[in-house]
Amino acid sequence: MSLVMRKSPIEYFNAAKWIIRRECRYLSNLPEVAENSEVVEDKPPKGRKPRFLNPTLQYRHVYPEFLPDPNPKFRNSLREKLERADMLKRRSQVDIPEFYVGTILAVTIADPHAQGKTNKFVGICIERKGCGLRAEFTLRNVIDHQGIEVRYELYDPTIQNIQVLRLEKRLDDKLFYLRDALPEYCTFPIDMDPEILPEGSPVPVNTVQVKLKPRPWLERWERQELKGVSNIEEHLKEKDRVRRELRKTPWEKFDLMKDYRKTIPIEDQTEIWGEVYNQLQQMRVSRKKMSKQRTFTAPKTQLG
Amino acid sequence: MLRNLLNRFKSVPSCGFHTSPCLNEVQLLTRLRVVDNSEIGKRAMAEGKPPKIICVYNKKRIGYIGDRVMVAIKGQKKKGILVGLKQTQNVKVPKFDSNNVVLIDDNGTPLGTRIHVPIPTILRTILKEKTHAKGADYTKLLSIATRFV
Amino acid sequence: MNQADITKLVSKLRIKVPPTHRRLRNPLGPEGRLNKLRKTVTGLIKYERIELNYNRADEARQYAERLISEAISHGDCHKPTMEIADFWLLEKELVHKLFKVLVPRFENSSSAFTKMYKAPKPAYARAIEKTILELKGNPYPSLTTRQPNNKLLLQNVLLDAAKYDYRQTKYAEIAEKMSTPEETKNPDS
Amino acid sequence: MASSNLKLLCTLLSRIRVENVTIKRNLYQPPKYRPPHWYMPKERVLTDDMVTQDNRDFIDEVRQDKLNLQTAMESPLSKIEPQETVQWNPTTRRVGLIARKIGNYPLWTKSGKKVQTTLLQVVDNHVIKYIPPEEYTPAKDYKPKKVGKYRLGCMLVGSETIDPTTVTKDYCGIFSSVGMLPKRHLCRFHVSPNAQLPTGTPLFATHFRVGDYLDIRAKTIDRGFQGVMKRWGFKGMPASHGVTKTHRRPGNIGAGGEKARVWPGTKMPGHMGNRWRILRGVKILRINTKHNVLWTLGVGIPGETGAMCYLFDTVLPLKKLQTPPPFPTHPPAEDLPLEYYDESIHLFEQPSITFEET
Repeated sequence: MSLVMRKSPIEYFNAAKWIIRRECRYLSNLPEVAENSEVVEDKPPKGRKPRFLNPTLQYRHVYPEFLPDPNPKFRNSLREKLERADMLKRRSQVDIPEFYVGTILAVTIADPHAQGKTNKFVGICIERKGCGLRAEFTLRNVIDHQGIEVRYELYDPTIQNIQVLRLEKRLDDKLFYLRDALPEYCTFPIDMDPEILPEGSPVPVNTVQVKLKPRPWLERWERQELKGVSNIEEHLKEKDRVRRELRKTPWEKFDLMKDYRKTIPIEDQTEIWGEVYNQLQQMRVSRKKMSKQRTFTAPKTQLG
Repeated sequence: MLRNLLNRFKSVPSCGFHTSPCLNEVQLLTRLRVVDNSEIGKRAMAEGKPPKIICVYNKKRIGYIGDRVMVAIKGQKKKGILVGLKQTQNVKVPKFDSNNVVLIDDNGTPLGTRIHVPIPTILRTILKEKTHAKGADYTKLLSIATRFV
Repeated sequence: MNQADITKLVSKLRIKVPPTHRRLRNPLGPEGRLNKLRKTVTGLIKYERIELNYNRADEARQYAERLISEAISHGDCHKPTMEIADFWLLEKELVHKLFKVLVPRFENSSSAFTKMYKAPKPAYARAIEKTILELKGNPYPSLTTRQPNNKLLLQNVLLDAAKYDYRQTKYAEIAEKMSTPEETKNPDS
Repeated sequence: MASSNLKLLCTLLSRIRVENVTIKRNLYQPPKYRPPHWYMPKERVLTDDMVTQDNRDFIDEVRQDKLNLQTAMESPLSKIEPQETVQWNPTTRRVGLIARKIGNYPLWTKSGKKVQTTLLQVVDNHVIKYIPPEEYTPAKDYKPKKVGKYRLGCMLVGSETIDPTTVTKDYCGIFSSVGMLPKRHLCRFHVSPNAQLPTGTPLFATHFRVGDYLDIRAKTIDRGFQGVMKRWGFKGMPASHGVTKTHRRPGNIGAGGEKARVWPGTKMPGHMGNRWRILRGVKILRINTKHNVLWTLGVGIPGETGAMCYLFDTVLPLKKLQTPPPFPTHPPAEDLPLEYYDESIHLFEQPSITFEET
């Protein structure tokens, strides 16, 4: 499948490399079987109103930056509208693909420090934050045994290309614990090849649990209820466990207004998605067509 | 046991310490990692005695990327250039897991012949700006770099 | 600018929500604040009309609205919603009331589920602002007096006359407009 | 003898007249707030008038009709021949606009640099009245000049039409005397007599051009009563090392000896914000003609999102207008491009930036 994507014949060698690497892959690189846990979540339980089933609401996972900041101090309908229009304009120029925290990406930017050159960085997305044109994401990789993180702005016009190398999710929303994990969990080759998921399949969830290095840590991971860490208890002392118990806030999940102030209500969201849904859908379809064309035309150019 | 401890702690009101993350600033007496293959740097790192900063050559006395520093390494004074920081960086500037330094002499010539970790490309601009016609030429450092990110 | 939380979906409240919560000073901190509000929300669901201080009423009102809207949107077979109801309603028979009585009552309403009135203050006393908080559709008599027949009040009589004049001039203008194009048309034809 | 003397004394005393009585007063008199002479109180206590629903609808209908009339009204500028308008010269001062701050978002320059911008929306601005310099007496002038000495006239501009029933009759009178509906915000701008505009002229964001500089006057965010650390940026005192109960206090506020008092102007705790401040020399980067939105460089414009600000041509000598702007204002036009961009700004619909080798 990846062979079809080739552009130059030299890269046949790379493809062979990829196939070999596939056999002896790192633990973290193993894509898990697509879990159907999401499907269960989406199933409407009894008594749910049909407006919850609005399919456009699912776009909030794919394009979270289209939702504005819920803080009413910063909200203004006209500004949000203009901002969304600008975002769509930028999206029409560069393909910003669907990706999540845990997805492995390759970002190519025009390098202002070396004129006429581009700079490519491959890494796992450990964070997505900000909304509107300020949306940012952070990539992490270990190159030459040196952990490196780079923060990018999603709508920065110097970005030439964003390529998804492996589309998957992880168990947590933020993967900052990879900084304290063993380096093999976030080591990805720079010349990694894209893995293409079959059409229409759900985004797989990588259930790998990383191993942390012994303390000292950068943060108190034990207090954060992380699912993607396996050996956190090994490094804890009795003192830490006690402190963790003390710091727990079990009432917080019942604080209904706290949740409310952090989210955009359904009514507002349907309005927003109704505005951008058609254009986003069109862009998706045209991109798909383009990529299909490329797959057919690319080998011909090689021959000629 | 745990419950006893819990009860004991619960009676004491928690003290309001700040738990904000540290800034990871490079300042006086910060330990650095030498990333070139100079003899002195290799030996210092191998012995587990990484160099300490004894002076940062800028007005703020806090080292930022591309700044010149003086380090104490194996009982000697050497100059170096910061080529990677732990501190939170600007957009598109890489943040490293360690504070990296490349040792140079007074003319800006690196002591080693190879840098074995990636170097941020922003250094190309920063070092060019720092280099003056008659002063030290820091851009020699860029020529021994193996990889830019 | 922070990203909105996308893991949860909530319906919009029909009341005005201030940007930040009130602290409702309590030695136990946020936990104690919620415990305080739990009592008020339970009382509101139980008695359907209560009188209390303004700050606490306004805060409890938001939580009560959210509780009912969660109950309406998820129903009683949704486990997290059930847990939330269990937390907020201290008397467990009220959980049944929430799902069996209040949900059918408010399911098709398009306005807020609660109503808040200013209560009269005692004269010649330094008193905190008191309010009356009630669920809509409660069995008690209404707190506001019904609008009397005020058609014969002076302002209404005058306005009626003005309305008559205004309409007359408007009709006259329209009639004029209707007639003028015909006149202009006739010479053309 | 004694009685006659007494009588004389009485007559003398009765002749004494009291003149030139000087009453001792405090020498310092705080300046009285004198509102401008066109000012009228606006807020009104809203009462339930017990008007029937039928009549309420009637009032709404009349208001709607009036609003429709005003929106349909043609700009008085279109009647004036272009030859009649006076030429602009660098000493003239044009009218300003009332805008609403609607938020911030970044734009990128063509060199790939991110710049933060503030969005200002110009909502429904109309010229209400022009007071020529002969009649205009500014309120704040503590050395009143003779009437007629002023070089600049005063132009009243209003924004955002509101329901006339919600404001006082006096406030409505300012507008109804010139045949307009009342506006939520009313503001005066000093203008040169040749830049005057007829009443009812609508003002748009195209009054300014991209690349020009503005002065923006607005009220800063109201932060309430604040301590010295927040209000004046004092350092406070250490958290530990034996410091007790003085972590955020100002410390010493004066010396002893002859100066044994607190000097006027000492930085102390107090009310912070909610003051009129002018940010000068703000560049316009982008203009949207459909929604009348201006993108201005920087985030330093006073006030929070939704605050009103007054925009006018800058008075900074190096950033003043060099070429003639739309004068006296930009006339309403249909066939304007949707957006104007400054030449340094990268358009989102343009392809990504690449850095060519030089």
